[in-house]
Amino acid sequence: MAIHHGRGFACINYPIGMNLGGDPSQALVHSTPDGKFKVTLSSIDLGQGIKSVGRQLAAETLGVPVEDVFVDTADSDTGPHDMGSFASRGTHRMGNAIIRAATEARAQLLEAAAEELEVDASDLSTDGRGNIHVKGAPSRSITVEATATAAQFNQGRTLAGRGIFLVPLSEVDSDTGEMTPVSSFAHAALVIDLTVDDETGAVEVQHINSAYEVGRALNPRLVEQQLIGGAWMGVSHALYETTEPLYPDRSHGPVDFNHYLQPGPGDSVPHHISVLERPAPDAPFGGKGPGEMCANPVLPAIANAVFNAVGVECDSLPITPEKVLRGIRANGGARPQGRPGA
Amino acid sequence: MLEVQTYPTIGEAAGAMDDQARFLGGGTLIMNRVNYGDPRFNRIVRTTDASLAEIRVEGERLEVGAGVTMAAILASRDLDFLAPAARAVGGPAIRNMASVGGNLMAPHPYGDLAVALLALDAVVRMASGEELGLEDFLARRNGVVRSLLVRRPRGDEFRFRKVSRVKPKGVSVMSMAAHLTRSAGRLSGVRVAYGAMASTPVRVRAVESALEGVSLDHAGIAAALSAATEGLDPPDDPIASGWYRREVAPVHLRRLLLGEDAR
Amino acid sequence: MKSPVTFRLNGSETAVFVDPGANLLDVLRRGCGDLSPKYGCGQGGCGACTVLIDGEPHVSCLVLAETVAGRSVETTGGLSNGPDLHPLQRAFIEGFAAQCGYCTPGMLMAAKALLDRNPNPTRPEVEEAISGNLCRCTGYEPIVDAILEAAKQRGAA
Amino acid sequence: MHAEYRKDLFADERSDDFDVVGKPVIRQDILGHVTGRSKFYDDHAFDGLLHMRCVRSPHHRARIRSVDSSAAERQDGVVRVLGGRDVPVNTNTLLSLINFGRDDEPLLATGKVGYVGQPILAIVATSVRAAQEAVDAVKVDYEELPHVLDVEEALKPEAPIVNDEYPNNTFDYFDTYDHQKLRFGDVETAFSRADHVVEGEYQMSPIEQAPIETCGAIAAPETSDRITVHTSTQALFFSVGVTAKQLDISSARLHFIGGTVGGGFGGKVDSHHEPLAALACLATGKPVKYMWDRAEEMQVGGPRGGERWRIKDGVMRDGRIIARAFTGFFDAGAYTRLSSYAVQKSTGHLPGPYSIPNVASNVYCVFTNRTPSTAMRGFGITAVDFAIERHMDKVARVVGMDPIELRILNAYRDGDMKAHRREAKNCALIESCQAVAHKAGWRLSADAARASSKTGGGEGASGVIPETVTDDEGRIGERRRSGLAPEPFSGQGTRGLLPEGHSSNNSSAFGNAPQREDMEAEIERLGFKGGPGAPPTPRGPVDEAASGARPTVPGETSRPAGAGGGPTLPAAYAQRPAGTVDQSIAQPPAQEPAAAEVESDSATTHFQRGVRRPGVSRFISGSRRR
Repeated sequence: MAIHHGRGFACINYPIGMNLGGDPSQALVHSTPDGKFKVTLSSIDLGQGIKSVGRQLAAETLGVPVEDVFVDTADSDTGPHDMGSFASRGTHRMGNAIIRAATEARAQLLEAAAEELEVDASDLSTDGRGNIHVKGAPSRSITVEATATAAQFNQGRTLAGRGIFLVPLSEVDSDTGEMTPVSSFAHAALVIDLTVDDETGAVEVQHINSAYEVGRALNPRLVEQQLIGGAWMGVSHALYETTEPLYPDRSHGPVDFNHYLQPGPGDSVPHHISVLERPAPDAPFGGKGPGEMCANPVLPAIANAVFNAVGVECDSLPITPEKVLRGIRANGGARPQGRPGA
Repeated sequence: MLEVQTYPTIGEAAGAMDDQARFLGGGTLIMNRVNYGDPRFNRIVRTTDASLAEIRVEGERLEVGAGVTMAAILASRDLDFLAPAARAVGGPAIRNMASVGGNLMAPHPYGDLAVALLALDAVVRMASGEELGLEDFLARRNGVVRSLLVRRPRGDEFRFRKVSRVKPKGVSVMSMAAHLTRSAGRLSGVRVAYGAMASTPVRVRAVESALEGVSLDHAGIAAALSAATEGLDPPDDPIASGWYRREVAPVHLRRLLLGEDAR
Repeated sequence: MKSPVTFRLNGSETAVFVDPGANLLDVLRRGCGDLSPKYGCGQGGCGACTVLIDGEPHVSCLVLAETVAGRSVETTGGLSNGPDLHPLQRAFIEGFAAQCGYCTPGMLMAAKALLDRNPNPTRPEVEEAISGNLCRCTGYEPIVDAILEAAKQRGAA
Repeated sequence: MHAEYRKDLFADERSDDFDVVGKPVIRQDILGHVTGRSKFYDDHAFDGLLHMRCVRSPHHRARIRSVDSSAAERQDGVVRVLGGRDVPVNTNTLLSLINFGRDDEPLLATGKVGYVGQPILAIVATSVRAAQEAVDAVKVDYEELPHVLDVEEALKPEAPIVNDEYPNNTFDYFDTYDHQKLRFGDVETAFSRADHVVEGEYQMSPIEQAPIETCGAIAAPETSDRITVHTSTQALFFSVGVTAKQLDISSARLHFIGGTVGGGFGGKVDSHHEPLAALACLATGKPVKYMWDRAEEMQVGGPRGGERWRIKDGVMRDGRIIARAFTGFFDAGAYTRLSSYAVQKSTGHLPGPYSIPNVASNVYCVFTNRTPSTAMRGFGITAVDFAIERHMDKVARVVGMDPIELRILNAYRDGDMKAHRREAKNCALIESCQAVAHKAGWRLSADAARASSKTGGGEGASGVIPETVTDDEGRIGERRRSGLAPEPFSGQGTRGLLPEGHSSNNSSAFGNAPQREDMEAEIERLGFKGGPGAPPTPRGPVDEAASGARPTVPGETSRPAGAGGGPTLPAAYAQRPAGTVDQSIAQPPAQEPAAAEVESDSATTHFQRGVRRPGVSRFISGSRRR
């Protein structure tokens, strides 16, 4: 009996937004008479946090406190059209639409404030705490609340904005595959440390070290949620999950969570993350969606680490103990490859 | 439509059973089927008989009511030897519901506690008062169980191990229990049982006889390991294939017998 | 035929009529209007419907509703005291321990059962306590951290 | 556990001076989640709610001789039994909303079934149990038919026809080919010149998205002759559009509410629950819920499809990959759903984040008699990334190189020409590799540690579209007619040659996106600093500096005459720091043009996206495609 340590690497890039574009998102922003802003969308929050990120993007763009902004989604009577929450397009497409809607609303906010302060709107700035002031003269200021009230009741002006973001549709060439698939890529590189029990084929992931390049972490905690949870799902895909254990044979398909295997809380793996930020020119504040790509490098990195540990090629997912054990048997025993990068 | 019948005593409940009825214990097996509209039954029979939840000392034996839950076993000092098996069943919520009686009825790959009870030569006391060996009961699995009768093993004679891919709660790749009784320093009258290696928990007689009269070390158990799956045709399921179960059974049997670290 | 069942729900006396074979989850949600426990499988496999019965966690989808007669049922709907959040709720908020939020009510009840019995759990004890509760979003780590943090906060209070 | 933020990297391209962006703001929805008050679709109570269960096929493929639901209809609690003939527009394909592909999937099967679990009838009853008992009482007489479950079996000429709309068992691309092609350079010639050829096959498993909340919808009558639909959809307007189309109803009568969803992971895009629940609501005038149980979620819900990938690399002994060919098979199951799209998405992703001068791929969307597969986290990419990164390790072993250094050597850099004929920009693969190596204590050579995404790319051959060999293998129906299974890159089929050149379209999305002038962002407030990361001026011409150096003119790439002697090393490769550079790794010489040369303007005039049927959707698109 022996437990073998293995180390494996993989790196990936991930296309952000619907392939080939042609997927618009719209956003509407408007102010209440007391200077609170509503962002109205048709995005879906599946847990990835578009309500929260959208709120931050709107607040930053408007220049108002985040607690004065609320995102309302998704009601087809009030929210304008959006393609949906998939293809890592939520932050990128909807984020851009929100920025545009908030930019328009901000321009009106500053116009309204300019009228009250009797200055030119281009001389005004926001402090992010609910005030609008003359650049270089913070004492000449008016609150966002007073501005909104004046706009509504004195000036007869809306503080509202419309935003749409549409990446133009790319065609595909039938003979060469020429296309403009997407406009930006997120990146990841990952090192997995694991052990393999050469008597049972059982694989235990010990550590994940990762570097994820996300353009900009618009909310670092939400990014971490995705990266930690996504890497967990990557481990799950690599070692556990299948709806058809004997694929392409359809028998023995699981119908409950006892038979559809996923790692439990006792299988949690310490995950050490570095976040890199190279802002994408067309992304909101440069941020690329981290939610989909985070699982992808884990699958090959685990397979590569299993090979490193015992010399078994695991080219078919999931890497069950049975597949590892069969590989060890076929090789006449474990064949440790030695620690890479040492 | 479904009908629920509740009786004050286990005897009356047993009398109400037929092939269109299911006896509801902790609910973990039957309510699942109810929720999925299982057309094979249209009646649920249950009892409020408090004696089913009792754990009593009866001479040399402990009587464990069929309604005693896994959580109640874990809370009982008298049944501490069953704690590893009881803890192997489900998560905390399931253990608050799942009962001893239900575990005997649980289909593959469930029934980890029954594996332990089988190795401990437990006796099933039916609602009628009739007693029969657990092995005989598992072969037929009919009737309503009142309680289990089990003797406390001595010292470190009893071993239980569950092999699962998900931690800390997961379904069995296999579970194994061994009652390693000794005579003059050598194993004698050993009982070994497996779960998830057949359609029900089973005793492994080939292993038991190979352990007769040997010492509990690598050399002594070699023959037993060779016979680890003799007479068994382990099932395929989404957790593992029969091939895999057969291949790793000797490894886990050795780890169980010699007390090696679990993986 | 429906039958009446009386029990305490989050401390209040409650009476409902239940269908034969109805599970507690359906009765809480449809009969009592407490939508905090969630349906995830109806098989007892996900823990999204976890509630406490007499202080102990149960998967309510597998509880025959009439068996809670005279007992006390607690759900996440009753976890906070008005605007005053339970330490677990605060820890889940501050620890970013929820994403889609669907497993959260069940997870909180499993955690509450643990902390009520064991105010200073170890990490493995927390993992064990939530082992019947699946989360597909977080990878569990932030949830375990939040429960440990709540225990710490409660000890400090 | 908190991440480490490498603010030192790309600091010259980024301003971090914000009030809200980049801050760990508490989630807007979290209080609802921890109090159990967040309203998921099933958290809306209706008096008299009806429930729906489906009669489902027990066979992989069968003809339905007859359906007898008379006993079911008489059962207690049964309100309505719906079949395919009750659905105004029963057949649909999800991507008809973007005008891609033919309508091929019935909402409720009539006449035949193509997979185990396919719905035939939808029964509406006063309780789940009553609906389930009625399902059990329906008698369906099936004639079982031969079926096919393996993607490559399905491609055999004699394979049973899975999907009548696509009798070739593959999705039709451009009304021309039975697969999506990618051709960049000349892989065959490069293979013959490579020091090593490394091949591998990789198999992805079908995977369930497994959101804890199962898919579903509740449709209820609204006061103003409309229907309110509470839904778990991931794409609100896809679901609106599909419902409007299949029920032949104005979208003005549909009020869809969602947005708070208990996990999706791609499994809630298919939009089958909304039209069925809305149909039942229209038919009964009552609120109706259609919610999958967990068993349906796992075996009837579309999974991540099984994908099979083959990779063949031509590698020089120093680790430079000079050619890479892919053959990919997407297991679509019985109907298209989104697999046709995934094939094109994966094609645009090839050959992974590497600059390889010769790339070719044939990717098939294959129909088999299994549950139709659909989107999942990483859709179209996860499986091929698994294949590529497994393969990279094999290449590293063959050439005896550190796996990370091999990646850095071949990594794409700003300005490199990608196989889909657009320049790479905003690259960060090298830095990601370096960062994780540092973190994990994985030692890299000094050259690998010094490499940068920002330098060395796009120069010489690596910034140019190479002369490209094309072919017309795999025309639709060819396999059935010829009796031959596909054999990609066999050299058969009419071959053509496209000249070397520059990308015809290098504009970034930002540069020419059709946002109107009054809907522009204020770039200066978005946190970009100078350097290659800065976005171009809105609506202005593309800043060439922003997308890396322009490639040199094609004539500068020297082309050797003989096959034996290696060509002169292009300058760009010399600037790539990692590894020792072999002198024989550049562009292979072009092959003589074949007889039938493809017209030189084909790259711009032959663009199209698969099968087009303008106007099939009453909603959303129709006119989006030309």
